[in-house]
Amino acid sequence: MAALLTIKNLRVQFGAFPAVDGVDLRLDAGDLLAIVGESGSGKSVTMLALMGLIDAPGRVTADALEFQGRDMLRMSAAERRKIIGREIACVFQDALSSLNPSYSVGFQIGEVLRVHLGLRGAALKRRVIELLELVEIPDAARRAEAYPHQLSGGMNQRVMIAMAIACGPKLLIADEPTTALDVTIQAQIMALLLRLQAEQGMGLLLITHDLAVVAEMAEAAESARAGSNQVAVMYAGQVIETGAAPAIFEAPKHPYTAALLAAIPEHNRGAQRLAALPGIVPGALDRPVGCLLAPRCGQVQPRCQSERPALLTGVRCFFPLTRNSEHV
Amino acid sequence: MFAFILKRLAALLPTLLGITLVSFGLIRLIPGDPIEVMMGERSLEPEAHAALVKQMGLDQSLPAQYWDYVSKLAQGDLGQSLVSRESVAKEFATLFPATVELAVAALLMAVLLGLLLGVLAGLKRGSWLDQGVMGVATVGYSMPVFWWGLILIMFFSVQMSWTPISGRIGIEFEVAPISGFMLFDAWVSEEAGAFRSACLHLLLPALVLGTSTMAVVARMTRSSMLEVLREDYIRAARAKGLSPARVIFVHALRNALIPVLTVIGMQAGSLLAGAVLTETIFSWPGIGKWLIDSIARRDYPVVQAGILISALSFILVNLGVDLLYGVLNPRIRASH
Amino acid sequence: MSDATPLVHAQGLSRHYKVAQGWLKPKTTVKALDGVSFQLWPQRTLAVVGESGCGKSTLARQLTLIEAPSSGSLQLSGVDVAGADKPALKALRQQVQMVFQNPFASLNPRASIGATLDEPLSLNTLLSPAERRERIEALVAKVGLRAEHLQRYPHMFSGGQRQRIAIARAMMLNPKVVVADEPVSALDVSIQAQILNLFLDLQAEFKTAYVFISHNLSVVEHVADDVMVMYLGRAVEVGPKKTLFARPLHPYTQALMSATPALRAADRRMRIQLQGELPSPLKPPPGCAFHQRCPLAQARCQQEAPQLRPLDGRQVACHVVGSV
Amino acid sequence: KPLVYCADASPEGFDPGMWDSASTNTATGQMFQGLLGFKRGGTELQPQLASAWTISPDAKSFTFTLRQGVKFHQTPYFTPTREFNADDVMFTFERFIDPQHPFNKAFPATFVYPQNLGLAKLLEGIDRIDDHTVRFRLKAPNVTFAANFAMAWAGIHSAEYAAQLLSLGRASQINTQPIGTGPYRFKSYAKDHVLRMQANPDTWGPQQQTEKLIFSISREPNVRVQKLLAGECHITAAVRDLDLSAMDGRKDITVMKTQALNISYLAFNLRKAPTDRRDVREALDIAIDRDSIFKALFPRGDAMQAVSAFPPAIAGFNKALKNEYNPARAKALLAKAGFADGLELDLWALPVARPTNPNGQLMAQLIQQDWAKIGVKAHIKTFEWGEYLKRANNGEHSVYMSGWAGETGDADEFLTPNLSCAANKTGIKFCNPEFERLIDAARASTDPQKRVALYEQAQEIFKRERPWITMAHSTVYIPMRKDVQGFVMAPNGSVDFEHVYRK
Amino acid sequence: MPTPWREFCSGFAANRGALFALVVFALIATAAVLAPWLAPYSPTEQFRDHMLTPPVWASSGSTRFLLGTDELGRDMLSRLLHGGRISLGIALASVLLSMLPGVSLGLLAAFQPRWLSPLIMRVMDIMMALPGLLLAICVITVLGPGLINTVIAIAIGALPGYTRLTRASALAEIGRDYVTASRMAGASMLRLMFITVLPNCMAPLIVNATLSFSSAILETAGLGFLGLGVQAPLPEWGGMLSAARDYMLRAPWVVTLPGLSILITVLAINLMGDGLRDALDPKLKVLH
Ligand SMILES: Nc1ncnc2c1ncn2[C@@H]1O[C@H](COP(=O)(O)OP(=O)(O)OP(=O)(O)O)[C@@H](O)[C@H]1O
Ligand SMILES: Nc1ncnc2c1ncn2[C@@H]1O[C@H](COP(=O)(O)OP(=O)(O)OP(=O)(O)O)[C@@H](O)[C@H]1O
Ligand SMILES: [Mg+2]
Ligand SMILES: [Mg+2]
Repeated sequence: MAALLTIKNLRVQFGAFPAVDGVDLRLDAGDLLAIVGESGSGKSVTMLALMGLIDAPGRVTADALEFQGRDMLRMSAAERRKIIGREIACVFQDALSSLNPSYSVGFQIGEVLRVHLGLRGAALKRRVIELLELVEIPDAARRAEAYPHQLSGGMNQRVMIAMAIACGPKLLIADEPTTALDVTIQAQIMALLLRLQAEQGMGLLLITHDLAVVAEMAEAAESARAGSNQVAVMYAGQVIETGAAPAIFEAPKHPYTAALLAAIPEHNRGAQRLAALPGIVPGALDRPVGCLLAPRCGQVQPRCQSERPALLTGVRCFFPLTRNSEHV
Repeated sequence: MFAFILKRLAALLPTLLGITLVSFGLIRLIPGDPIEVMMGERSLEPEAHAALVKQMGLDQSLPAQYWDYVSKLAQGDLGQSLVSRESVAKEFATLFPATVELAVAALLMAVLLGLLLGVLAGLKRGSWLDQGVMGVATVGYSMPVFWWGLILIMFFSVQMSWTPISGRIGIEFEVAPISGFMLFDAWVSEEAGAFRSACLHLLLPALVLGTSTMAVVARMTRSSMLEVLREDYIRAARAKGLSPARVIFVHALRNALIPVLTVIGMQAGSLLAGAVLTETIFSWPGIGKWLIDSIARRDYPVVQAGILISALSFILVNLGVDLLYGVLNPRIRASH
Repeated sequence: MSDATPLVHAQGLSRHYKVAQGWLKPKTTVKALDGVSFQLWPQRTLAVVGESGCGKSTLARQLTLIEAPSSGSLQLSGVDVAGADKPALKALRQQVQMVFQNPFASLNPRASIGATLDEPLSLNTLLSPAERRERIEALVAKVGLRAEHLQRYPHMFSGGQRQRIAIARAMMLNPKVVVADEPVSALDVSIQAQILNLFLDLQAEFKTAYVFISHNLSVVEHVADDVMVMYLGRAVEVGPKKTLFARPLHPYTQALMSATPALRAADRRMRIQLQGELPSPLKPPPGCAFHQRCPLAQARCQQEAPQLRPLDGRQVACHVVGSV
Repeated sequence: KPLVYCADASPEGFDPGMWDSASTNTATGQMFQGLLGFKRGGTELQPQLASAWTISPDAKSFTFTLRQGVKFHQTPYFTPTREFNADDVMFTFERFIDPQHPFNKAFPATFVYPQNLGLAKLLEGIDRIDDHTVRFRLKAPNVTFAANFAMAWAGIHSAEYAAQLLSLGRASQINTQPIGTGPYRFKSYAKDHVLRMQANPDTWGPQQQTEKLIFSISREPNVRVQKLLAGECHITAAVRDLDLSAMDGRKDITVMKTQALNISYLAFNLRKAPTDRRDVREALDIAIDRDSIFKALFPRGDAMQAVSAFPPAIAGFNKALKNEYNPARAKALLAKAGFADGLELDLWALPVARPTNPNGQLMAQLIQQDWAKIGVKAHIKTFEWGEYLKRANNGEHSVYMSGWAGETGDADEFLTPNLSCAANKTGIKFCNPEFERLIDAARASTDPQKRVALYEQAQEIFKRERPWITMAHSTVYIPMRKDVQGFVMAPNGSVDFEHVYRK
Repeated sequence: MPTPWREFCSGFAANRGALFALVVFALIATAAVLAPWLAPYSPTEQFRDHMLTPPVWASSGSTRFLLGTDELGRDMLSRLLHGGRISLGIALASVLLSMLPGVSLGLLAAFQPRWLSPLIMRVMDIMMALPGLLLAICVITVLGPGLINTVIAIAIGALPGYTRLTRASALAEIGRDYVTASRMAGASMLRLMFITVLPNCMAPLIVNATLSFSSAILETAGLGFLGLGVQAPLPEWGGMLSAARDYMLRAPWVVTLPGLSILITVLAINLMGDGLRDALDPKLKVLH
């Protein structure tokens, strides 16, 4: 079976700064792929590149950027627009700012249906309400008339999800869909996403910086259906480790993944101090020559300072951790 | 909505009262009295002077005069010109439409052109078109009105004879003053060519008056457009697979218009008052020049009424803009 | 001051805001903070948790004397704030300092770091510029920055560094209490860990007491000695961390804990999914504010707001728990 | 063909008695007629609505025989039922002198010129002798009084129209919708824009060839010039010296010019030191280089240097008088007056432009320069017009610029309003008993020869005392398109379109 | 180490147009300041034999008067140079005169929301609603025409803009945590107003100042054009233009040169304003 989405060696440059630097990803239909990484690691840019939403100064190159076997990069803009929003849909981080403040949410959901499915009139209206009900919005008919500012953050996120699943997409990209929400609401939204994924058999690309969310999602997804759950950890524009959840949390191979996990207070229960990763993510101007993590890495070796490791067997490190070396 | 308008109007009352006070006080701060100005170098017997002062009601105390003014105003009476002995309202009736017509024509021209140019420039950011439009806009914004007017007259009217030099309509047309708006009156009149003539007469003054507004609107539209295009919801709209045209016209433009509207409101208000120079250059029979004369002649009621009406138009235009805001921006509509 | 007086003693602290609701509607009151009581002892950390809008920041503003509470009493080191005169207030102010959530808004963008750090000293102490400088440099070193950073301006620093600066500023006057309003929620995990460490280090060194506001339970669990869970302006459960985390009693606390995602399967509690959203503070439901979302709600909850009562080593505001 | 006149200002109203500005008079002058008129192009009186008039030998009573068969205008707002008669004359003049007149009660108006003239005080009474005879009795003898009846303000209203307005409660309409007997009748007016008149078909004189007379109002002088050049108007209000160059070499334009009955001067404050000293005044006068001032202000060279208090065209002008430019003697005079070290004074520059003084600031600077040469330091000051007049009347100045324009061509018109003791209310102006006696006598005399002699004598006193630095009499230019026929310029500045037409 | 100043400079320098405008403006300003030394003649000296001499490039021009002479034989170049002095001086003075009280009132209004703020803002509303040029004319009629009164008249018109702008940006800043932090450090209200908050409101204010600087030049010229501004013989550009209108056909340079001077100066300032805006805050919107 051909992969739903294949990304090979994706690079996105903003001037001299490689925001995404050779990313390889693969997602099969019905599967969950979670991209995790700290702020600025290039998660959102990867997704935007895939949707063809990186504008001029930014440059996108890739060996392959295929959706259902069709190369998205070599498509005309019009062709790509037929896929985007219909077969690939996405949910953004801040739902309130991603909804146009000037139009009712019903209009904005309906717009997708109109443009992609040619729905009109009463059928359109019915479908909009159906969708709102699908995402568990109470009193859907009335809420369809509401403007984004009249709804809470959680409601808006549901609207975004309704809009995303409106045309029955094959691939749903969720870029930090719950970061702006409270935990109780976050739990609701995550459950909703998983339910919809299972019902509609979508591939789900989940972008987040919260490892715990990924872990929970993976577990919940596992129990819901048979698809596999992959995790890709990004750091400074590169995927530094991929693997299946929950294995990756139990035995991280890359020192960065390990450090991230270690920094989570939950991991340190009882410890006075957290095992913090020193320093910060390198910015546009101070990327090291060698391994991007070298300046912060606890296991750094001379080789790491001068050479960049490649992504081999799911880890981009010259000296991957073995199970024993965890928590040294 | 209606209640909202009423409420807003009521909230205007203190401001209006303040304006009456300022205009009343300001003109009376000016030394000299209307009678002296009227008499010029002729000298007048003190008794005759006193009699005239009394006749004009200027012998009363200032608070009494103010009270008189305001209480008449409350009944909709703007008073009577000390100089022409006409009711001020009647004088305005012929002059005010002229200024309004000029200002509205200028505004329309400026807004349509400014929006168009601004949107184009915003979409083609950095292109020669953008730079050209912004260059023209900056020049237009920097142009001294009176000089610009003189240049246009010299070229179009004097050298090329394409446009008339001054006035509102060719003198050969006897258009009945139905509304006071020459374009309308000329249009409903039977006379062939009257409308064309009125348009031609309006063209240059409106252009001159509208130039800086156009520049401002174009610049504002461009920057607002750029700002909106950076918004998350534009990215989201594109991610829905909408066509660029739809993204721009349905999603971007409407939001970009909101700040532009404020600017247009401010401009519209100041156009009425800013028409003075244009009216001077083109001998346009509007209120601006008349008010300046009235200040010189110490025609208190006229100046008071003129300032009040200008201020009121400013306020009302901005109120209108606020309401339009609500139409464009549901966030504000909800709070009404 | 003896050890017997708490640093902070709040009793029935309330803060109500009047809000206009548009042109024609009458003003309504938002009970942003509604009768919260607690005590804070030296070198202890009280963590305040709750969802957005539950009044955490409002509480912080009362504690740091930025606002005066609408009702209730607040004592700092045994001194009643309401009764204090100006000089006394000034002295009290120095005892309570604050670290803000957003490191990008809490530093004056037009002032150099040196100037920002100098301000509390120059306004409140009689130290000479050289002495102040010395003190600043010492503290800056403690928070992990270098003296040369003092000439720089906030925008040249990363979020984590800014938060260090903000902490340094709060510590500058040796306060007895530092109120930290979500100091790490805007930071990445790796940076968050650094900052949490810094907090703990400084507490050990300066014996400061913290009021640590957060919505992240795992962070709270790490730093807190005591925990106060808030819902819609009220405390629903207050108690020592250990007790609370070991066995949360209030249904809201339970829901909060179960909703918090956990890395390890072992840590995951039974999933209690709350229905609906936080009610609007403009129109709080009658009775217990939580009753509409509460899995245990009973008829009584709809009429009567529960008061905090001691139960099982902590205080809980619920009619239902413990009564069955 | 319609005739379009580029007027320089809006008429202030259409009741001739209420207004006294040239532009208003030009408008009302086409529609109203007085008992007397000026002969075209001159200042000589001729019969108009009065077919004959007599002055009593004591110069105190004026009797007019009214013309018969004169009809008032018929317009959409008024249809006359009777012809012009003594009632109309009585109504017109009683309004000026009787504040209690019913019409004045209904429409209280300010009659600028009559008020200023003190008409009510001058007149002993007006007698309606019969339907066609009216007599005016003066309190004091005054031969020059007759000229008043030819002035614009004395245009005769229809008493019938006034009665109709009064009964309709619309008295103020007399000022907006005029009814007169003139060759043109009112059609419509849009303020600051256009005034339209139509030939009066019922005129008692010959019919007008111009059916439509249109005043296009353009207040900017160069706009008027451009409109004339573009053919948007056919004749324009007087233009300035410097506007004429635009018309040089234009074949389609004719420029008419005439010497005007006007003067510009600088008046001294006769109360305040140092200008209360005659020697100082003379010194300041003869220190001025008039030639260079004229070169700068009147480059075409048509303006005339003023020597006396009125222009030479007026009977009684003393030809023996001369201006002098002699800085050396000026210095000596100053020294004699005790100002050997020079002195300082305020020189007020005229804030408005006029034909006789188109640029007060410029004139002030030139004079300042000239005075500096004799050690007089002048501070140029100016105020907004109303303020300028008020302060000047209060005597805050040392020297201020002023001017006067006559209408009747009589010397008295220049002398009495400006140089008589009556005009000197605040004591800063000229009041000389000898001079006063001479002009009083001249006013009372019906003998032209005797009047000339008296005026010549008076002017000598004027020149000796030098209350003024006399400056200029201007030339008036009226340009028009070649096809305009029958236009005659009047020395008093009035513009008359009777029998003017386009070929 | 990039200080804010250096960063601002490099931001400004990135805008070519603004940089060019800065150079032009610097030249104009220098010429204006040095006018007494640069100008070949006194601006009021009349060469009666050389009235309306065309500029040197015209066929009948003379090298004695590089830009020709005006209707009274005064040297145009000298008058333009001195005119720049007056125009720029008035503009600068009026900007200062409106900015200082305007900003203070705005800050007060922002810091005293209870009763002072509505009072100040109502008064500003009134001033705003009064038609600008008419207000200036009234003020000048009251005070009498002249240099200083022109400054006052223009400043009064510009004042509410500053107050509103300052209040709006100060209100936005007051809500920020750093102000709270400063307050907690014990800063007095004056300190908060002028040391903590004001510097952070400067960006829009500076941009507004450049814009009002350029509009002050235009307004001065407009008043001069109506004969109400600076009084002759002082060579103010608008007044020169107004006086020269009569010679427009015969001697176009007497109209063109002052007009161009105004245009170029205002244009340079506006371009600089654009540059400033971009350099100070790329997100700042176009004002007005
Ligand atoms: N349009 C752009 N121009 C220049 N740089 C950009 C642009 N968009 C993103 N970047 C840079 O690319 C890098 C990756 O950004 P990205 O938004 O993908 O991060 P992220 O992983 O999604 O972070 P976050 O968790 O904060 O959303 C960042 O350093 C960002 O500054
Ligand atoms: N100045 C104010 N005027 C009116 N209402 C206010 C004001 N400040 C806060 N509130 C309201 O009080 C409630 C509590 O606000 P607060 O900021 O304390 O919440 P919070 O718990 O800090 O939330 P978050 O987690 O989002 O920071 C909110 O509903 C808020 O809208
Ligand atoms: Mg992102
Ligand atoms: Mg908060």
